[in-house]
Amino acid sequence: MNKRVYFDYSATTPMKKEVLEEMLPFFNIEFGNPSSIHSFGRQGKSVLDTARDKIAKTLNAKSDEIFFTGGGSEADNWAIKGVAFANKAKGNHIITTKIEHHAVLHTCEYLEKEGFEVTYLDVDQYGLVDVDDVKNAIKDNTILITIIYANNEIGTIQPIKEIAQVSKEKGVIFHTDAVQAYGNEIIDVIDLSVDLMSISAHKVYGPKGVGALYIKRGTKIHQLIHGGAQEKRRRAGTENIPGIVGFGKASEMAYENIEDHINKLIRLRDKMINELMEKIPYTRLNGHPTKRLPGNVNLSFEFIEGESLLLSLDMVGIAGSSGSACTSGSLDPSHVLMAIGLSHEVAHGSLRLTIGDFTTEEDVDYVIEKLPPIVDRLRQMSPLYEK
Amino acid sequence: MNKRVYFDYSATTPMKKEVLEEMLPFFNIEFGNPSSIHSFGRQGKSVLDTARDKIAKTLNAKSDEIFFTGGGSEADNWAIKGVAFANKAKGNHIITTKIEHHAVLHTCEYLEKEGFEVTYLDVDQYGLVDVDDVKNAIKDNTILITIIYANNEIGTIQPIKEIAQVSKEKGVIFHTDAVQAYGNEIIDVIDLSVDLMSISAHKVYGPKGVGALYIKRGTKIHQLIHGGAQEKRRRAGTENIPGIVGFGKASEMAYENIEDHINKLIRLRDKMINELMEKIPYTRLNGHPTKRLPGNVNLSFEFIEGESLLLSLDMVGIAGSSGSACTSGSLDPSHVLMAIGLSHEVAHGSLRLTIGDFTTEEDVDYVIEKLPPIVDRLRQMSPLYEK
Amino acid sequence: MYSEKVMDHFMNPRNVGEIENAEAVGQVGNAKCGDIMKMYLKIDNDIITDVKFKTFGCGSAIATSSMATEMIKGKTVKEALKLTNKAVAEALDGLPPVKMHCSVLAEQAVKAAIYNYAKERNLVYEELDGFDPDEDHDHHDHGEEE
Amino acid sequence: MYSEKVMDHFMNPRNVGEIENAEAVGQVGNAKCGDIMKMYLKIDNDIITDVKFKTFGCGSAIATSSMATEMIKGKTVKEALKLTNKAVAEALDGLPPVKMHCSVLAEQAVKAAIYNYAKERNLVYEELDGFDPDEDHDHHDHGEEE
Ligand SMILES: Cc1ncc(COP(=O)(O)O)c(C=O)c1O
Ligand SMILES: Cc1ncc(COP(=O)(O)O)c(C=O)c1O
Ligand code: FES
Ligand code: FES
Repeated sequence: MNKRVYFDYSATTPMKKEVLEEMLPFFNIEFGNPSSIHSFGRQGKSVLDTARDKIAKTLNAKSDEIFFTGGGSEADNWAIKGVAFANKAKGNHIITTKIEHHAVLHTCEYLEKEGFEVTYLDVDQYGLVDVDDVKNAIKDNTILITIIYANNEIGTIQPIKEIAQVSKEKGVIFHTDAVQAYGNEIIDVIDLSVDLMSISAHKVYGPKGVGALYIKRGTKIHQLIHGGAQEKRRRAGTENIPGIVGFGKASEMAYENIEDHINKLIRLRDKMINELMEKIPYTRLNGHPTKRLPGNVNLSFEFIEGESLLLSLDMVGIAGSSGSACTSGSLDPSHVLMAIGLSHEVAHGSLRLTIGDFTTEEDVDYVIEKLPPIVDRLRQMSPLYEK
Repeated sequence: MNKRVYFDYSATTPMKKEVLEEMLPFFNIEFGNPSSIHSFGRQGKSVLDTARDKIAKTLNAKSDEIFFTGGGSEADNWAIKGVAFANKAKGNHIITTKIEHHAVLHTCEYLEKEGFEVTYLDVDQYGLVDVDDVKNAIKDNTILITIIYANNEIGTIQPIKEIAQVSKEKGVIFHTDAVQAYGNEIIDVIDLSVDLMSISAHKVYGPKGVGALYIKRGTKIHQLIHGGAQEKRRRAGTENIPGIVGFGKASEMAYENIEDHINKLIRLRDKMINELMEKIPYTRLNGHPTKRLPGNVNLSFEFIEGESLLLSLDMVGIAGSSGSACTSGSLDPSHVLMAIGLSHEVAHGSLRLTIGDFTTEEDVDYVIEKLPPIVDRLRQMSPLYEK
Repeated sequence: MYSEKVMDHFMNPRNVGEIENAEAVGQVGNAKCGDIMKMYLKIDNDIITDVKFKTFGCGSAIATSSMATEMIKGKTVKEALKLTNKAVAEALDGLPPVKMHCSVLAEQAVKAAIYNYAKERNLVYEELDGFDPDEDHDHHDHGEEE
Repeated sequence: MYSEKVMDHFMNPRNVGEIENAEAVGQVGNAKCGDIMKMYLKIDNDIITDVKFKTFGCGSAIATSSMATEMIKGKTVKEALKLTNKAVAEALDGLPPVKMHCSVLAEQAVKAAIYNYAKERNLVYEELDGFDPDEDHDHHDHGEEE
């Protein structure tokens, strides 16, 4: 394979070289445990605080409201289980949607087995939650609302501010999984008025295995990982200093020129959507046309199946992802595509191509050139396709 | 400060350069998400499996019994909460000791608040658990025994095999926190017959923020972090590939010449213990004289307090740690030192110096030279000391 | 993840297409599950003289269809019925464990075509005892997401 | 973590020692909590002409003892009683928040010595109103471990 173009930034991003450079000294030179008193450890402490400050700044949060975790999934689990168990005397009802990431969905399903009651809200054809549905779902025993900020598959961005407002009015704790939105949206936790927010470093050109949970002061939540007194006693474990330093740097860089980043991605995204839809018949755009992540392209090509599409793309060096069950060997296609009303057949033929900072116009042109004949070839093989 | 010698290997270790080298390509070249189908991701998958194999081999475990986590604390939390919640229909009683790491202790205390009953076993003056005490503590509703393999403060190594045997006879699940033992003991999970074992990379010259839980096939345990299907659906979150690769390499290296490593450390340890005890009156060795971690020196110097000792050592470039409350600003000195029967005063004057792979004979001699006058100087200032 | 042979049969599938007036036509799987395999057999004097397929499904489904058609071409009907999914997978130098069920699909498609052929002609093949063309092939559950 | 001044007073503490037949001797803290501070004041005509201390405690406890002795030397008893832990901490260019309570110990030690002095002599200082030499200084709870 000669050319390799990466269109899977929503899955994970390559680390920026500036991020790696900042991390390097902390692996084996300034390696001390920040809980230690000696000079090897003291350095660790202040760099942790610097990273925390940087991230807090990007969210307009206070530094002491940012808690580092081992990734976005841990942050989601912590937020949801932590609030559920800490508030169970008050109630046992949780509201979420049908299009959450599995880190939220499976956590909610687990809590159902542990005696909690969960409402999974429907979304419309674009993947949007109706604020009135949220309002109507709130009951006396509702303790938590958790709604994904921007969907990882179809890219739809929810009216988080309006939902948080409803939540606040009813005195219910509100969490949002902002793993995809972070670095791709301007986020202000004060303006939004959210109580909890999950983010993850590897989606913003930082290291894998590091995330954070924003916890607004005063939010009642249990720990998920008990032990040492790290993270102000709220998340135990020797701090992953290089990882946290990298996350700090990556966050800072992500928000330095966020408008430029967003504008560039939107332009490439819309070019790709428009040209591919023009060139390939029987194609549908999944997600909202404008309320969507700047780098998200999600298309369904009728009559073909996602894995064979991905494989074919991989053969010409294009890396994408799909909502097809066959990708994963599971029976059902993506729960998100089902929730926006796609038939199984159409859902199986979906393709997600996500754009990021290293994507060039040339890369986009390459996809626009290569994809149509691939779709056509697979359609020719399909028993469902009648020319 | 000119000379800097590190005697805090039990807190954390510097990463070996071979480990860093193996990790580097995975930050921004082979950075794909291993769950992806394309070539950026596929590479990730096989390196994960290689790392898993390497670690399994060091424990005589099967590869599919090793599950990566975000550190030792997460592994402990997972083991304990996971077994507790998964087996609560069977019983609610857990047995542990008074000298566990906080990741175990605080998790058990949390479970007490959630309706579980926990027995905290005493230890003898050396920090050893009595196997008969374990046997006698087992009740009909006992579902889990969790006992630290080698203590992080005083280094005492427990008769894990005997305890696991008792556990097995009674059909109780057995977990051991082997975070300190790993890389410093020859460990064979089959021979020991343990069900669950926690380990952590940064204690064996690997990266921070990566750990693993060994889960024997068939062990009934819930997930701690729900979400994606990573780690055979048992621990969600995009895999920290560089970290896991580093952990694999570090584990392999740790066990390549484990006997040499152990012998070298024991020799330096015993030299340090013997000479310091000879030179400094009113000194006591904490922990067992022989059943102890090869690199652990833990001494109490009467009449002085730990933080001032650490600070003084830091001034001459020696990095150690202490079980004194004043180190941390907390009221009570280390629960471990209390459990082996030290008075508060003596516990406050304890010093832990831990030796590792980069420690030289010269470093040890340096400590033997510098420590006695420091202790003497502080004693001269102490109102408790009568010459 | 896939062997070179699988990739070859996926990228250059043999015998794609339809056969008009084929003696035997069979279809298995369903689009809901993400895979449909349709096979056309030209049978002349008990000999399979031509085969074609159309497949909606993953790479492994396409490769196993292609391989299966090659393996039965020129064989007698009885011989074709002996084709197992394992043999197809082996001929492709193996399949990943989660993808073994796609090869079952190929075995079933051949059987389904011959089942229809036999039914129309009132022929009985003991190899088809207990074969139900509408039975779902097994599906593993291995979802990952990012 | 500590300022240079704290480290200076910790490494080169002023006025360490005991004063035989000191007019005022006070001890606060207890070994259980990890800190004891003992102060000896030589008082001549209401003037503190000499001060010495002995401390069992953390670096900050030693540094604040040292600074406190310097600050009250040559002062009148009344002036010494005005010494606050804040003033001591400030004179040391600040202390980490978790270590502020160690400076409280230094203030208390001075007060305890003068309290004993006053008691023996039946003197009354309004600055000592409500002062209880046996009261524990406050302790924060910030344990970390590795
Ligand atoms: C015995 C023991 N258990 C658990 C841990 C926690 O491991 P980690 O710091 O990787 O979370 C440590 C060290 O911190 C330890 O020494
Ligand atoms: C929306 C969303 N939430 C949560 C996660 C989980 O984050 P992580 O992989 O860091 O655990 C992801 C990505 O994996 C995501 O896209
Ligand atoms: S046909 Fe469904 S996974 Fe291959
Ligand atoms: S004297 Fe206790 S912490 Fe300073």
